[in-house]
Amino acid sequence: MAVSRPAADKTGRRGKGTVLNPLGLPKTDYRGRPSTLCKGCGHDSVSQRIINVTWEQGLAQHNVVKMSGIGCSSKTPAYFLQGSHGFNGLHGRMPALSTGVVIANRDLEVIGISGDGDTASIGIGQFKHAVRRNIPMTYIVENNGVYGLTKGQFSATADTDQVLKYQGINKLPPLDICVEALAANATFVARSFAGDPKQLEGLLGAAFRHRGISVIDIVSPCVTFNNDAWSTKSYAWGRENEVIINSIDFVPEHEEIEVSDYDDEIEVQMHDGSWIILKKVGTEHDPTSRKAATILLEDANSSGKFVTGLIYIDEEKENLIELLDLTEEPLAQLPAYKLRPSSEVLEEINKAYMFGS
Amino acid sequence: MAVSRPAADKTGRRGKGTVLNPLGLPKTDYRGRPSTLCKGCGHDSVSQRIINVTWEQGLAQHNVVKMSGIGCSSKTPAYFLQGSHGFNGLHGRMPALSTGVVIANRDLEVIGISGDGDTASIGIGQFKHAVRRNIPMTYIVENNGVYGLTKGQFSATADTDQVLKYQGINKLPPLDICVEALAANATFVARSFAGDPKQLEGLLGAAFRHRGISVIDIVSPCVTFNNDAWSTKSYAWGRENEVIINSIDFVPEHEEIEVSDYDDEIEVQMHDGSWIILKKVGTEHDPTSRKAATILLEDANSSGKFVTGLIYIDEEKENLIELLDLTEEPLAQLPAYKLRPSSEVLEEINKAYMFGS
Amino acid sequence: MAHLRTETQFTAAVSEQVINDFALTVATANGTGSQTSNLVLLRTLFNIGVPVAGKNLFPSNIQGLPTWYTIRLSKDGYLARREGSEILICMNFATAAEDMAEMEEGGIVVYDESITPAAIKEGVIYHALPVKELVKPFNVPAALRAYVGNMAYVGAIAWLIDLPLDEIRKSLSRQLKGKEKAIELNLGVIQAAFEYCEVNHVHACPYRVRPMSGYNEGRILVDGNEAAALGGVFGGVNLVSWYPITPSSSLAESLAAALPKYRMDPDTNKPTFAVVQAEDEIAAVGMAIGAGWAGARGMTATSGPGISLMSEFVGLAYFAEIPAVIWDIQRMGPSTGLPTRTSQGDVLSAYTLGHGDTHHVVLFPGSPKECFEFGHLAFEIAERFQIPVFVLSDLDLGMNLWISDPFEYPAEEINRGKILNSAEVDALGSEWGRYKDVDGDGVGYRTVPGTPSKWAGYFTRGSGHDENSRYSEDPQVWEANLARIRRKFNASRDAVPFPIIDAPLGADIGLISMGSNDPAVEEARDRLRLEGLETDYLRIRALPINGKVLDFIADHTINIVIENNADGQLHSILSLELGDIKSKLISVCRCNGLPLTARWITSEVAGIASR
Amino acid sequence: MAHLRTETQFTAAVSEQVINDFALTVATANGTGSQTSNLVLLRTLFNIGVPVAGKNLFPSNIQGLPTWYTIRLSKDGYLARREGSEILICMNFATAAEDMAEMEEGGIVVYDESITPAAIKEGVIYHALPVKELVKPFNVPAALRAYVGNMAYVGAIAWLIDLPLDEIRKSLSRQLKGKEKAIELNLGVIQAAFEYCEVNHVHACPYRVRPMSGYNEGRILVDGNEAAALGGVFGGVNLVSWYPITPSSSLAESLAAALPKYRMDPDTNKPTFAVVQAEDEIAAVGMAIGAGWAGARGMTATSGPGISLMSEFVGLAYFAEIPAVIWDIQRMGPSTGLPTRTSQGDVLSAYTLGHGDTHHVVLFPGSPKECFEFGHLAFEIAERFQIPVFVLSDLDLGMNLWISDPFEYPAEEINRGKILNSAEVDALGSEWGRYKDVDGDGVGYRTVPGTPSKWAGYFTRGSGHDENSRYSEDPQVWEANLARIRRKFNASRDAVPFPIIDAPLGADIGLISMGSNDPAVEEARDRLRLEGLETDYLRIRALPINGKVLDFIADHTINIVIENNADGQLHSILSLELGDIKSKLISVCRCNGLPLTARWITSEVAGIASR
Ligand SMILES: Cc1ncc(C[n+]2csc(CCOP(=O)(O)OP(=O)(O)O)c2C)c(N)n1
Ligand SMILES: Cc1ncc(C[n+]2csc(CCOP(=O)(O)OP(=O)(O)O)c2C)c(N)n1
Ligand code: SF4
Ligand code: SF4
Ligand SMILES: [Mg+2]
Ligand SMILES: [Mg+2]
Repeated sequence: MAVSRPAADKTGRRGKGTVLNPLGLPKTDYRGRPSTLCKGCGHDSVSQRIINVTWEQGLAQHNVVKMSGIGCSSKTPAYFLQGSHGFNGLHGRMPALSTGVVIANRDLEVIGISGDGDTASIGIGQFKHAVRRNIPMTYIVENNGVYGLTKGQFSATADTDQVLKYQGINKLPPLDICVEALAANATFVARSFAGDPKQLEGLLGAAFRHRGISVIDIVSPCVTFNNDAWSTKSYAWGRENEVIINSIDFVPEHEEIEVSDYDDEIEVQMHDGSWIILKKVGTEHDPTSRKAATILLEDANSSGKFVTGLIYIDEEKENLIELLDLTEEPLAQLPAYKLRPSSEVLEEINKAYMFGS
Repeated sequence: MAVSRPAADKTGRRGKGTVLNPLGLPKTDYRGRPSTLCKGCGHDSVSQRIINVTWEQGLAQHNVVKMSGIGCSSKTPAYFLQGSHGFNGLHGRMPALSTGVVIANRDLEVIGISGDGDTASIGIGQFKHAVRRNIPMTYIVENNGVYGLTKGQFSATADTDQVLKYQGINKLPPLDICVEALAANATFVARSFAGDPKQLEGLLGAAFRHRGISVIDIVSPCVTFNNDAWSTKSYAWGRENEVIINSIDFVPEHEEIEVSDYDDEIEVQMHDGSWIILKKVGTEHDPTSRKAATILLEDANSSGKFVTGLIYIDEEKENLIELLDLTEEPLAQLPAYKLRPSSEVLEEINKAYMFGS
Repeated sequence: MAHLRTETQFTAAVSEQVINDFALTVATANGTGSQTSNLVLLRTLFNIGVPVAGKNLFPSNIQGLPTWYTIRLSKDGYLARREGSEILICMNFATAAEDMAEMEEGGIVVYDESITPAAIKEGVIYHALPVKELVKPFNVPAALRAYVGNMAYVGAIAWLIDLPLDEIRKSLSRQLKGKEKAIELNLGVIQAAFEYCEVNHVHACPYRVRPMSGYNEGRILVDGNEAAALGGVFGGVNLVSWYPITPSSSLAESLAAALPKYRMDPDTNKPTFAVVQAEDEIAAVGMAIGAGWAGARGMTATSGPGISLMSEFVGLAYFAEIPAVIWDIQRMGPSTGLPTRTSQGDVLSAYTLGHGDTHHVVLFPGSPKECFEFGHLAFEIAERFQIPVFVLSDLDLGMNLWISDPFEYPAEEINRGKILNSAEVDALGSEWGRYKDVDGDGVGYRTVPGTPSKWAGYFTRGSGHDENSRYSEDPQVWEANLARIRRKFNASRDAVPFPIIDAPLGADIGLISMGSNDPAVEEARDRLRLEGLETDYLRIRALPINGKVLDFIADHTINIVIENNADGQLHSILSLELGDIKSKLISVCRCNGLPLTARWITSEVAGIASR
Repeated sequence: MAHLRTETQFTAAVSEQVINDFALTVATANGTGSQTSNLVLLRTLFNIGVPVAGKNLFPSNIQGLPTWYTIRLSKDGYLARREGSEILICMNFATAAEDMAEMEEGGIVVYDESITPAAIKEGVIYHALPVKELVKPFNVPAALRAYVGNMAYVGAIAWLIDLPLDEIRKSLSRQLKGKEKAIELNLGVIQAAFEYCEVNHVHACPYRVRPMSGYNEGRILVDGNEAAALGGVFGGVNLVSWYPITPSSSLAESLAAALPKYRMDPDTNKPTFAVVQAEDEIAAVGMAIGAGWAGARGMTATSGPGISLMSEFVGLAYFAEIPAVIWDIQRMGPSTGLPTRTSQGDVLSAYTLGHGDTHHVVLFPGSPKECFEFGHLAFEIAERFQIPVFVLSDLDLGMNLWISDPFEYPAEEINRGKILNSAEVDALGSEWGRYKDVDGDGVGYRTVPGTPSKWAGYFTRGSGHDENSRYSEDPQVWEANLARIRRKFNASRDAVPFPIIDAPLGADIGLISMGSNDPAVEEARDRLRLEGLETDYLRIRALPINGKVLDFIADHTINIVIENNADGQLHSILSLELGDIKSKLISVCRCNGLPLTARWITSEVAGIASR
């Protein structure tokens, strides 16, 4: 389709062969410090996807904040976008910190990185409430079904009857990040796979443009503790079983889109005016229908299917900042006179409480 | 139908006109201390239902524990079953305490009382994980959409755009207790209404017999802070809008049940051998189907319907105690020799670490 | 209004009268709306110039349990809690017998006719009040009857102590925000009760009110939580993230009410603030910290249980050096304790909150005026030192109406502390390090997200880090970092509110206290003086302490630390700061859920002095 | 095995040799399996009778970051951490330069051939080891190569210091649980490396190992977490509810491994225990408390951040009086701090955890033997006093292998404390009150759910309650309750483990310390003695303290409190207990993430003594 072109094309090639993005920056500028994760860790490939997409979209790093909890996954913000502020917070508490950040500065693009333990175990409460508040941010769960950093215990997303080397068998049913998000009235729910770069980049591109909270549950294998082929969180299993429901192309605001309605496609206009074009793959799924999304996940889980793609999207719901109707100027940048009423006002207040009033 | 008789019949009338239950006790024995709640509070009527059902079923009070968090709702365990142990714990933390209790003594019937704030706000994390572990207990949410005890703030189950006297408008979407329970793989999900005694008693009767965790979301109006007719948590609204999907009759273990298959009924055999008979009302709903339950709730919520009854039940899933395969004797009652290995064993252990070993 | 006796009658009676110096207690059940009646009484007294204090003793419950409201009138301006009351209004059947039993000779009891006094006490005067009958003629809807009925005792009291009805009307219309119908209705009942007494009872009450001038002039009547909220408004708060808990809820709710009035953006008329009810206290403080990190002013308000839940996050803010303001309106702990009783039991918890070696700045407002002052000052300290700052108030100061000096407009401009803008950080380039101690005060320069500079970004973490906020497990780096934070903490000693010292003629005995104990301590000192015992007084307004406190302690033979908790927590903290002269510290404390009384302090101190 | 030199060669060399008294450090990257090699070395040394201690300095990371493992050999049994090593094994390119730079004259460096020494130091001997070549012939799968490669340095060390290969084989097969193929493979590499050195390097290493008798005899080699877990097994633990966190995870995981071995019900062969990985620390401690309330023995294990999260629940257990055991394997705080570095920074937090006035019993094990002992004793104390009991270990004691006296079988029978059975509670009937102080020790009698009696039921709450556990806001009731709890706390003083006192000839200076500092303190005392400075020593094993501690302090001119944290927390707590003699307390502490060294303590103490 005319509008859909590989993102790379959007970037110009100026002399010396280094590709530069719309901001005229080479991709290397979007790197972070060297990763200290295990070689092959899924989380590193997710970081790479984030580098690619932010670079291609030409996001200004100083307007991006990287938030995270605690875990191997939560370490990764140190490994991408060196030019952005990062906050490696507390285990399971990234959502509350992020909420404060977006309220302080509504212009910031918040990328939250969490793990399955960080989100589904200790963090499920804050996760649900951040989703419910529709915090404008991208909430990424690097889901490997284990606690990597503490050496391989089961997380709440581990499959029933899964076996781990040092932990034995997990008898409990998993919590499904996408189901949880949808239950809490999420406005953007996607599932992806660290082993599927193209699709993940498409989803990230859309997520960064979404009006509210974008939840992306990414199966991101832990090569050290949970990558045996029979584990649903392994590379092998993912490659074998991934069922792609749609793939995303992204059309920036300024470009013309000739609205076509091939029935293998869905166009969704994002709040910033840009469009995403969903190419349906395999199953018939309408990601703008809550019910369809609910049923899709219920069926996938009961049949053990690993569906990836954009599961649900709602661009209509206002995000928290809109609900709070905050003034356009970021609160963190307000001049002093907007922070303190005049002495006359205080006089009035005193009068109201004063003897003889 | 033959098997279905009003519970009261099961109780004998012996002289002096006082009705006695199977244990030969009058209902007054199942009372608690006088309630200090506001007159008309929905929570008091829930307490009365619990008194009725436990009395009718002849539960031995010393085998029942009443667990709760903090809130008006969580105060109620003081107002029923005076003969049982009660534990008014911490705000939002009743599930963890209950988990410890059932592990300590698997013979106990645990009745957990919580509020919508206690469960959906501060307590959503522990709630989800208790459900996921299928703790054998009855988990009752007395849902009034507000914080009663702290004087009428919005809880996480308050409706979007709901107005409260001192709080203004709630812009956030509600969390649905039943949806949350189902998402976390609950094995018994029901919704009821404090203004509908008969149905609630049927559900309680079944819940007490359920193998794992029985979640009952009860709309229980707060007459002081949230009982205006337009509030979905008010008596008036409940009476107006309740859509009963089924009503429950309960057949004790020992009684014969002539398995009939009127298609307006569903019989479910409980783990203890007893049967519940579900009379379908209005809508066609199969509570043994997860998918049906999921869709039922999704439709109800999107159309603002207040459906009550048994939404989902699964008697097959093992509860936490079974998963842990604990010895039959309650751990709290084990004799000392089962708590401490012999000195010979310690000798062996020392040897293993000893110099020269 | 014809109901007031003429001046001549007054003067005639004056001899045996007790003027503006007594207490009255109203006993009701909660949830009956008696609070309106009580506040009308309090405000009326305040407005005619009588120094008054009202203490509300209410249950942790919504409806039907006993509540006592005690109003103390003191022409001399002693406004601490006081034991016993000369006048008792018995509206609650449940506690009537006990309440009446406590009356002493010369006392006066007004009781609802439906209650028959268990025992008639010698020398106590009893007046029955037919509340039901008095209300009937006004045929009010059933729902409002109890509420309106409470106006009856207002009328009876007016008759008893000579409260001018026109002043009552004023207070009433203020209380009912000018709703004329309601005002007339309530006033009608008041008047009916007044007339009923006039007609049916012999007036033999020696306790009288007289309009007076002086004390109340130029002063305001307000509760500490409202004052604190206004302090936040003038402190430039941007985010109030909170979770409901008694007795702190009214602080956040006052902010939610005041901010839209005073803090809309003059340009866009849109909020320059957000008030977010979080899902719990962990999230509440987390949001405030997130906002502080991103350059806005975030605060939360809570009480004991919330403080416990906030420990981990406060430790992060301490170690990652992020500003935040945390109000703790103390209630009785441990655990859930007594949610509606006051205490100063969180001093040590707040001072050392969080695992590992931590110590925080803690402020102790002693009046509504200081609640307002610390309400904005806390933000200045938090941003200057890049720390979480605790403000410890309590239920007594927070939820009761106090007569206070008026709020003072902040003397200093708002100062956001060491924040580099893009030009500044560009100029420094790679020179800049988030945690470098450039100025020797231990406080580094920070940047906030959104600063357009490729140098501005840095990585914040609660784990070990070097001057450039890079992760580090290096032992030297760790020690140097802790040493700098300690430097910063010491630098804060002289930047927090100094103690208030009153040491006119250098007595041997020094009293040390904090917060809401102030009026009780001052009154106690006067009583001690009458007994010939001079005392000096130092009121601690902040931790960590500085030289002023040490000097005071050194200058006195005995220093007595007076606080409202079980363990003498402030005493402990001072002991640790002191070293040698510690032996001169003696702890005097108690903990029963009530504000301290001057009588108790008097006897304690007298006891020690006479050793 | 032909590889061992003959005795004659030994004696010949002895003169210039240093026997069983040196340290060697192995520098590798983590995640390469070097731990196996290191443990094999340590156990081999232990088994030939050499007193050894291994300290693992590892990063908070899974793979690829620097790790140092230092083994100290001390024929005299000094097993505290020591600075510097005579022998350095350089297997990590990343740190080679730095590591080598730290070697002092006489030192020996063995390095992987792939690393070329940055600088050759005068007087230091360098031996290259072609690890890759040595491993090649065994053609191991790529995944295992690094792991097996680490065996090469075992061989080199064996050659250097005369480690008997047959002893190494023993340790190896123990380590590899008898997996013959693996054992042969690894041993092959060890042998190859040994032979390579024999052939290609001149042996000039003065540091030698000699089998010795004495110290290790009758002793065990084990880490504190494993010992603590076994203590729990013999303490009758029924529920272990935990949440993973370094360095406490191995305690819970050891329990999960040990309980099925030793605690199956002899009648049904089913578990008499449950191990539950909770969703977080709040739930973990909550489950343990729930179990304790219902009459079972519940425990949890965590570290700093978990302690912060547990505050509210611990306050509930304190005030509702519910037994629970909480292990805190301390790591470096504040906040996330340094997860893989040791500290004693949670002493004050644990002692006073929770808002309001709270104080808890805290135990400080000083060896694996005491970890085992306190592992069961903690339950006895918790149930006797119906309280949460903290056991504070730390990363050094918990995760490193220590030589320890063997575990002692509990002298006392298991005692469940004051629990009434149905007969007993029936006999008392309405007489019984949950919180009545019948015995004067402040400890009431409790019933557990499931007790078949209509009298047994009662209502537990964290809010104010009377002797019959009914809700009460009555001030007197509240005060009486707190007073009883205080009585209980004081009663516990003489029921907790007494301090270990060594005061042979009544020196002027007393040293006071706790926990894992013990070996360093003892070594320091010997060093001081050599310098002519006698010291007495008291090792605190529990809070609250009792008369024994007070007497010791009174008996000494100076008492020096030695602890591994930044604020001198134990010193602070003692100060508060002391009053007057406080001035005799001087704090000596540091906090850099490493176990204290005897040299440092020596210089500190010497400094103070010479004032
Ligand atoms: C309060 C608290 N509890 C426990 C820990 C220890 N901890 C660190 S990371 C982690 C789990 C990480 O698992 P996950 O979120 O799945 O991240 P992963 O390492 O698998 O990417 C835990 C329990 C902590 N840092 N803080
Ligand atoms: C940690 C903590 N935070 C806050 C509170 C104050 N508090 C008591 S009850 C309550 C909410 C109760 O609401 P809900 O659970 O809906 O019960 P309801 O009173 O409506 O029945 C709150 C916030 C508390 N007790 N503990
Ligand atoms: S442990 Fe697992 S999650 Fe952590 S870095 Fe290694 S592979 Fe990734
Ligand atoms: S406030 Fe509401 S919830 Fe609480 S007791 Fe009253 S009616 Fe019930
Ligand atoms: Mg994970
Ligand atoms: Mg509620």
